[in-house]
Amino acid sequence: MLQYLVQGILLGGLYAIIGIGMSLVFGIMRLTNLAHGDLMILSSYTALTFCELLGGNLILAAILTIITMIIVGFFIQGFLLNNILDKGSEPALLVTFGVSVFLANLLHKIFSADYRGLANSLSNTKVISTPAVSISAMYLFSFLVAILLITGLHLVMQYTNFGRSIRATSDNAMAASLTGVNTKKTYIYAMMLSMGVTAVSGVLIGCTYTFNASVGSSYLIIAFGVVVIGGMGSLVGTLVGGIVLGVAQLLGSYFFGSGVQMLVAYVVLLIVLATRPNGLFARGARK
Amino acid sequence: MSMLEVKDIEVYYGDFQAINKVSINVDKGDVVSLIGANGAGKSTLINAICGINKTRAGSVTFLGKDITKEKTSHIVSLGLTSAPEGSHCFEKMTIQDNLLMGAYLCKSSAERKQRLEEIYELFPMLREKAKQLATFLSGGQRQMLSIGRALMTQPKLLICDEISLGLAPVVIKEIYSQIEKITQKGVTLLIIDQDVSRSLFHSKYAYVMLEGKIVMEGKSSDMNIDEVNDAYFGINFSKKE
Amino acid sequence: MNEILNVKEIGISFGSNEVLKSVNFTLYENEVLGIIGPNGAGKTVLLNILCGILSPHKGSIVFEGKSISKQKIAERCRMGFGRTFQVPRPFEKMTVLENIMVGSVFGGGLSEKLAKEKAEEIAAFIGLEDKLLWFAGKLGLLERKRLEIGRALATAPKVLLLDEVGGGLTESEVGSIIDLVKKLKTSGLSIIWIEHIIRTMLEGTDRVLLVANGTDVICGPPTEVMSSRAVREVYMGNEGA
Amino acid sequence: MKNTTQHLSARKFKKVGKYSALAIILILLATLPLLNNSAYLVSLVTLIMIYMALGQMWNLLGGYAGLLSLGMQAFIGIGGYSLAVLSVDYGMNIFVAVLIGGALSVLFGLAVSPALFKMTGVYFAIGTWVIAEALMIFFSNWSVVKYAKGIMIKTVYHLSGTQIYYIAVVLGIASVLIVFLIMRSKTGLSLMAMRDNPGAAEAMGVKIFSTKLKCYMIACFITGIAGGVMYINLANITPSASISTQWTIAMTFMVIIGGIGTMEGPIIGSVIYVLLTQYLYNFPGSAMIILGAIAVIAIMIMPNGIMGTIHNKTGFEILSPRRTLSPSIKDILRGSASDTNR
Repeated sequence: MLQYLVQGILLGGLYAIIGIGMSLVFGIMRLTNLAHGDLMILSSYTALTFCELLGGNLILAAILTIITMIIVGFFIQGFLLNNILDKGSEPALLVTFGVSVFLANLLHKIFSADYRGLANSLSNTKVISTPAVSISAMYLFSFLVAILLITGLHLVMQYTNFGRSIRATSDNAMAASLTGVNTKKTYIYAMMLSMGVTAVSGVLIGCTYTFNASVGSSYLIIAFGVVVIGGMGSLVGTLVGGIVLGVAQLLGSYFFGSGVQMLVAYVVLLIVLATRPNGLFARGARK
Repeated sequence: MSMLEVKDIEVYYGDFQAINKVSINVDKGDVVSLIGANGAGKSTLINAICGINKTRAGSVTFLGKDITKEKTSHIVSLGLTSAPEGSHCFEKMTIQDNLLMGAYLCKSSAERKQRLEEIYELFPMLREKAKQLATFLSGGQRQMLSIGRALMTQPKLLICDEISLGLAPVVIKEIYSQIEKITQKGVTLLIIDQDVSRSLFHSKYAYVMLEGKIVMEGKSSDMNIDEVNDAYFGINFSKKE
Repeated sequence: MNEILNVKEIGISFGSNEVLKSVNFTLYENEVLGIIGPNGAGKTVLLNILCGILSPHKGSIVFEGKSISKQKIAERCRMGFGRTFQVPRPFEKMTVLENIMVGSVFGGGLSEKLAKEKAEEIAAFIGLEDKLLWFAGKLGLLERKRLEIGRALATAPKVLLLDEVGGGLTESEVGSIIDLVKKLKTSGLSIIWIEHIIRTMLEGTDRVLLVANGTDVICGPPTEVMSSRAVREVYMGNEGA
Repeated sequence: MKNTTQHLSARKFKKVGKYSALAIILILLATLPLLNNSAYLVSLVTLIMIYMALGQMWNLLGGYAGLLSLGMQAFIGIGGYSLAVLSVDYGMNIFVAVLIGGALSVLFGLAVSPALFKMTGVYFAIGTWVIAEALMIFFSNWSVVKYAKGIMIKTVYHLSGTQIYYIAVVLGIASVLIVFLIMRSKTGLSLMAMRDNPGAAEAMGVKIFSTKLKCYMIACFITGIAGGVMYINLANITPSASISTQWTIAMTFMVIIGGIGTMEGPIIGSVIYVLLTQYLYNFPGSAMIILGAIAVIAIMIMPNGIMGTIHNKTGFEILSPRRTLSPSIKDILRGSASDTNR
């Protein structure tokens, strides 16, 4: 039981990273990126490819993946979404859905349906190994990365000119443009940032679990769940959301068996969706 | 010297013409007021000047440059911005962050701080509430924040939209007293107000708008308040009485 | 005259912004009550409260002797509140006939057949009978405003709420809207009419209510209210009075 | 006067043309297996008909009621499994089993609706999807449906392609007819109003919530039945294939390409979708990539879809929900037109 609880909390960190990218995009342009899960798996595969090309240098591969995904973010926002956002939220949502279908199947075609993984030393190392609790170094590492990312992003958002411009644009785009912010460009930056974080989550997922082209959609649900539970657009909320989902999943596994662990997580998500659609921590939303 | 020259611009919402061949002129160092009832098209005109609304015809020239088709962010960098009515504050940001946003285009953090100090001197109330979220401000405080934020961009020409909207007379008086200080700093002002006599009193030149057109203009001191009333409402109602 | 609607101490705030503090007024049967007030005074908010889109934080609304504070939008419509929107909101991909039928079927509670006859009758009344089969999206502004009134009429209202039906129209078009409202009054409706075009208020209403600073300032016959000191103060500022 | 009568006769002519075209299509559909002995064509039209039913229902929700659902695959699964379990394990007649599948879909829809209808917009979309995924996991762990390994539906083996074809045609036409009848009813009037401007519709007395719920129930029922018919055709069901986002992708694609919020959209969309996937069958693995790309490009350049774009330009409709004028006002209008002409 303790084992499941601790592991659930640590898994929550990984889930939080998956959620951050989605939360950023939603926070600033009120758009749910339905391709988020597939973009994450795209980064897992990108890391895998770089890793193979570089003869197993995972750290360099991870850095190259982050750069690649930031460029991908630039193209997605600059050439697709910026042109459709003016036409309302529904067309943009459907575009991301189309991108999701496109990407998932493209990856399937290139890499086949075989499950792959990113070889690394951390996942086989145990940091704690007692009869009651045994913790993989990978889980702990992911959790630390999550804390670092959230803290870092929080500082950037609160205290830099760039962070302020993102918050301002998401608050009131017209007023932001009157202070000299180019809102379309800000959207591009936000998407690039989101994709950079997504690349990190893709690498971590690749190191923790095996993946194939079709698992993207289940990670989308996790990302969405994290964001909904934590409250759309809130960074700290994302960590809480991740932990709630992670713990729900692993306690589900403890009580009902591993086959239905996701079912429990989904039910928790549905309850939150139905009762607190603005997230558990939403301060009385306006409007 | 003419700072802003708007010539025959037309703005449409779909098929509906909101602005019909409007021309105005703002000279450097002046305070110009734009008067008109609700729905006359004042805000639409301002948004067209700032590049938020697209114009279908006509031209906008600022400091000799044609800015008709420019992006808002570029127009702001040239030194023209507007302080939108107070409901356009960044609700979820603190007062200080709201103001710092105004200095977005300023790259030096030391200078940002200095500008912030200047605004706090102008509106001491904002310093008191610096760490509070904008959403908790009252109407008058929002108006001051909006003006303060716009001043942070260090504009050469500042447009104040609906400056007295829904405010109590005492607050309006306070805002106008700050406006005078702003002009002393060399900022040219275009003020939009529904409060006719006050805007005439505080401005050098005035335009009256009705239904998307300029129906009257002239030196504020020469304008007769009854004539302005008639133009404002589009009837001869002073004579009817 | 019998009271049809009684509004007492209605107040509402958005965040810390108290838009309406305490508004009181009575509407009598078969009366046209005009509501004026500066931009941002909360006139449209008041209308939204009356038809159930917003719920007030305090105060009571009594309609035909019964409190209706708890009724939702659609229910109030069926009880007898018809309204128009400031910016017309036609169902663009439906024909004029169908637009009006939505009102007569759901608001008026008629069968399709009777609803169609009623819709045709109303179309003739508002002067759109030759455009019954046009898609509403193809209509011009004046026609949209007429359709807006037509749809509200189709819900068989006892109280009709008009939100700036004259805004954005030309002088002669405003005249035709005034005639239309006069025609409505003779058919026995009680009407609340928000408008900033003062002419419509003078010519088209029985009484005028001035709303400013979140309260009802003065209410009475139109010429009396228009020439009152209160109106001059609100619109022209203290110096003008 | 002349103009008006010409206009009217042209209208009448158009109407006659439209009805005869519809009649020809119906006769063709009824006699296709007799006229043409190509099993391929018959199976193609079978698929088109089933997909048409799915598309119509998705459009009823997403196009009219403002309920963008990404989880209708749950009902395909319920429909398919009702057929499989009831007919294979309990020896029930397959048609009864399919109908019960529709009924169970409605019950499931009702059961989740209190939670679901608290969500709006994208929350609703994802909420429906999560419910479908949860149902998929549940089925994969449920003994009654033989866990994840699925069921061979042996009870439908004896049906010939032609028989399945007729079942599908009945389903396809019924789904179009149902949507058509809804659109011509009071509910249709409120649905179109809600599609164009929900706020104004509510202010005119339309009960938004109950109308949405009504649509959702109808869509659950027909989608459940379509799921049953789909698995009469496929004859082998597993949780991951039946409750799969592939169905949602198909439904969304059809409606977006064909034209969201139009009755003809899903019809055109289903033809395009089936033909395209059949054609792309020759490029294994690439079909969905191309489909995804087409969808993205289509939304970028033509957000209203084929029918929506045509309709915006010309006002052309095949299945018109339009109300006609009553004869009395026609006379008056004709009278006034002739008056002015004189």
